[in-house]
Amino acid sequence: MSAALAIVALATLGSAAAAMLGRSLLRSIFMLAVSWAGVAAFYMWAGAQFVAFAQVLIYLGAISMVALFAVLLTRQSRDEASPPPAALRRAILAVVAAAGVAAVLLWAVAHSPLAVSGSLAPATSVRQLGFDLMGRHAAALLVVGVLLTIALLGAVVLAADGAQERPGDEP
Amino acid sequence: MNALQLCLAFSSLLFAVGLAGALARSNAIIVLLGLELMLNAANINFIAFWRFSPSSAPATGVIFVLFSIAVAAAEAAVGMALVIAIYRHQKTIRLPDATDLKG
Amino acid sequence: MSAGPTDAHLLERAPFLLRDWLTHALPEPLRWFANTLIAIAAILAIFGTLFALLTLVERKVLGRVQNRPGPNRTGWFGILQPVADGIKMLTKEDIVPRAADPLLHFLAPVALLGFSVLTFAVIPYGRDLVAVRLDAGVLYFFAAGSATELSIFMAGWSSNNKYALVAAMRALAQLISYELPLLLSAVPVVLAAGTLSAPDIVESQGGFTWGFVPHWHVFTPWGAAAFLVFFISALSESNRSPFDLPEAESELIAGHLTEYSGFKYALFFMAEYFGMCSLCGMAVTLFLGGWQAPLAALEFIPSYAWFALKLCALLLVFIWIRATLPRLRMDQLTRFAWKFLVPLALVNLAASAFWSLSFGWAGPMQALRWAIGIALAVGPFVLLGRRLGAGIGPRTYRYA
Amino acid sequence: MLGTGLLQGLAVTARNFLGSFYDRRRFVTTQYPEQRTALPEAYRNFPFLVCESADDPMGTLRCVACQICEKECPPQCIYIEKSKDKKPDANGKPQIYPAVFDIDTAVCMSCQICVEVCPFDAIKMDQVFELAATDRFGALLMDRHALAKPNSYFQSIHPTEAGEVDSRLLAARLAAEEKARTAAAAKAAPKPAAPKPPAAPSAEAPKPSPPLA
Repeated sequence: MSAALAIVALATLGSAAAAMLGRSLLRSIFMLAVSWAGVAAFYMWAGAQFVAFAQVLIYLGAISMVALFAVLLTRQSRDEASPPPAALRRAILAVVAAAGVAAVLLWAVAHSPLAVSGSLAPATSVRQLGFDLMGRHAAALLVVGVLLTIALLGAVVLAADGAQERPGDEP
Repeated sequence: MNALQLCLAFSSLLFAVGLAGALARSNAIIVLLGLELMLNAANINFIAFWRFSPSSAPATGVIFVLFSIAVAAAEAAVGMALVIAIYRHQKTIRLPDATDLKG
Repeated sequence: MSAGPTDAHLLERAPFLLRDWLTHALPEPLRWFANTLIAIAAILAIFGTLFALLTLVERKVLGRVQNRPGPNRTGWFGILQPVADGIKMLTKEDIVPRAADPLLHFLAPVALLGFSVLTFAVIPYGRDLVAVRLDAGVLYFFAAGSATELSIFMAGWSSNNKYALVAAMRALAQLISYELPLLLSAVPVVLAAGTLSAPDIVESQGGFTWGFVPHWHVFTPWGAAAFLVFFISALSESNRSPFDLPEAESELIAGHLTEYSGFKYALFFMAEYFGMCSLCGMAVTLFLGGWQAPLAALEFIPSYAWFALKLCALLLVFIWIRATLPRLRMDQLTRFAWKFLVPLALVNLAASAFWSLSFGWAGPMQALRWAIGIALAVGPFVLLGRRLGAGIGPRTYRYA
Repeated sequence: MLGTGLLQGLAVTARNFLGSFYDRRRFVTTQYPEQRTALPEAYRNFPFLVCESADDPMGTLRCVACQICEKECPPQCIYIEKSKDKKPDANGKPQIYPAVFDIDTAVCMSCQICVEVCPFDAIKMDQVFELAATDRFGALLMDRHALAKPNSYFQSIHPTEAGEVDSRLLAARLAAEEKARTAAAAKAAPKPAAPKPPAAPSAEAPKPSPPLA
């Protein structure tokens, strides 16, 4: 049980780290896709099948696609320019900060009295999930729907070409 | 260390990796994807707590993750649209270069 | 795989009997493992054979449509043509361009084939004949299907070839655009059946009205409209003509396959046909009653035969369409998805909600229900179709 | 309505699909190596040399090695060497004959100019198209033995043209014989009252007008 978790966690963390370190942007995105798939595998391990499928559908099917599209639309050169000293200093600072955060979090995790009940959560059926979404969480669902609609419209407005073709605007 | 703590450690490390990427890289797309990683780490926490400490509302953790994924999708869409808009004005997606408010 | 029906007659139980005869000697945990392996092997073998036959049938049908006989030299009526093609593919040199990304170049066909095979797991091939009985099977199907897009992009980008890259971008735009109507047209079925599990969706389509009209979803107004949207999106998702822009031979050589040769090319080909088969299988499951017989009197024929029959019929329609329609232009393709299919699917969602709500209507109300249902299905089609046709007409060329 | 055109198109393809099974006029494919369609009479590809009899092709070649075709050939695929001696032709007149007559079919462009310029109807276009060979150089270079084909073969592949040529040759031969006879008669008769034939009764071969001129 824990071994499976360890493998999944190592694969996820490894590919995430590789993605963050990589020079090639597109390779980074492919590594991130692996890492998201790893998170989906973690959900499967934890018995949340529905969430795992949703994770694959949205992260692998949509977000990585959008990211790839953004990369291709904003392509200047294959790799980033070599980091200037300022960037290197910032990277070191960032890693130190992240390590600090990780240390604090890990210390907290290790020293908190986490109440673990003996029984695992019962696997929720999709039907139950649907009733919950439409019942107790209907308002939240509505809000998320509105948020997604607005985000979609906003994205279209932002990404749409600002200089619309004016009449008589011959190239 | 029990299973819950393992899961939480996993999510903390993933969060740190995402944070390091978001802070260190200058490429706007990688920064956004680092943010996505951090969101994923949070989702892992939800699932871990849902899994190992059953509460009276059995599906709450799962539903929260679903909402979180939806928000992440919206964030990614808007973020990438912003990146493209910035690129159109500044011809670069390196964040240190995108310092002008007026494009 | 589950235990299998006990009260059905011999032919219906044949796959289970065969499986149990093969594994009955094994101890319990090993037996489960062996059963799973047998399910995987059976799926791979059956669909592998289907793929081989399909390549032949496709060429035969295309030939007949163009009034030629098609391949008929290797073996009786060309039956050995797939074997000859396979040998040719396997013995070709595998070329990797020097500037390519070798790892991703290798990984792309493998990942594509892997994800395409994964989608076969949840399709019910017959009564209780499903590899994995998942509670969220339909969602699983679409999740695994959507991951194939990434592989196609991987192939196009890692080749480091301009045609392949253009094809990859086209494939991305196309697959994202048609993923949406594909999902949205499956939602009404989920709404009507009240479940995301594929076998339960098939079960919900059992029974007959007046003894001869089966309760398949395609025989309801919203079902017909959703089936149309699903079918068109499936055509596009499997990169089939008239939506085969990513590998448009006339302009992009072979699209994302330009830099692939030999066995890797064969893998791509296989994955494409697997994707086609699994999408058709899902269409049969969602709309055409899965393994249900079309007439009560015909239920003596085993369920998996019905499924195979419907699957083959849909695949033939795919080929028929390929033989008929010319390729769309890229802007027409995306416009068709976003301005026609997506709104149609959304309206159709409302139509199916109405259909579910008006379930109890009887007598003259039943006629009203049908009238409103048909109006909700046909009306948007006509209106949207008129708007769609408005902009697509002949193009004026400024410099030509 | 949207889609009616698509349905029409589908109907057309379906009609073709079904039609190809019962309508032989629709289903026009010929299974080539086993079945062959008759070639159209005007079909031509590479030249051959006409001889009078299949038994002795080298002895009855019409070609007199005048080398006009060699000079006219645009891709220069013909190579001719004249013989040192003379052999009697079909009319019994001694003629030079080609000691070497090669055509490189890999170079020939099937323009038929050699046929048009030949004053002796000695070179004609063939219909053999299955010339594939594994040797690029030797196998496609045809010498006079390979090129010589009897007049009966010419009759069988281009009946109209061959009939025309034959009747012209026959008329020329008859005219020549007539001329010879009258010349002989004039010589035999002591009186020179008979009108003299306009052409000199020299030993020149009866020369037909060039074909297609």
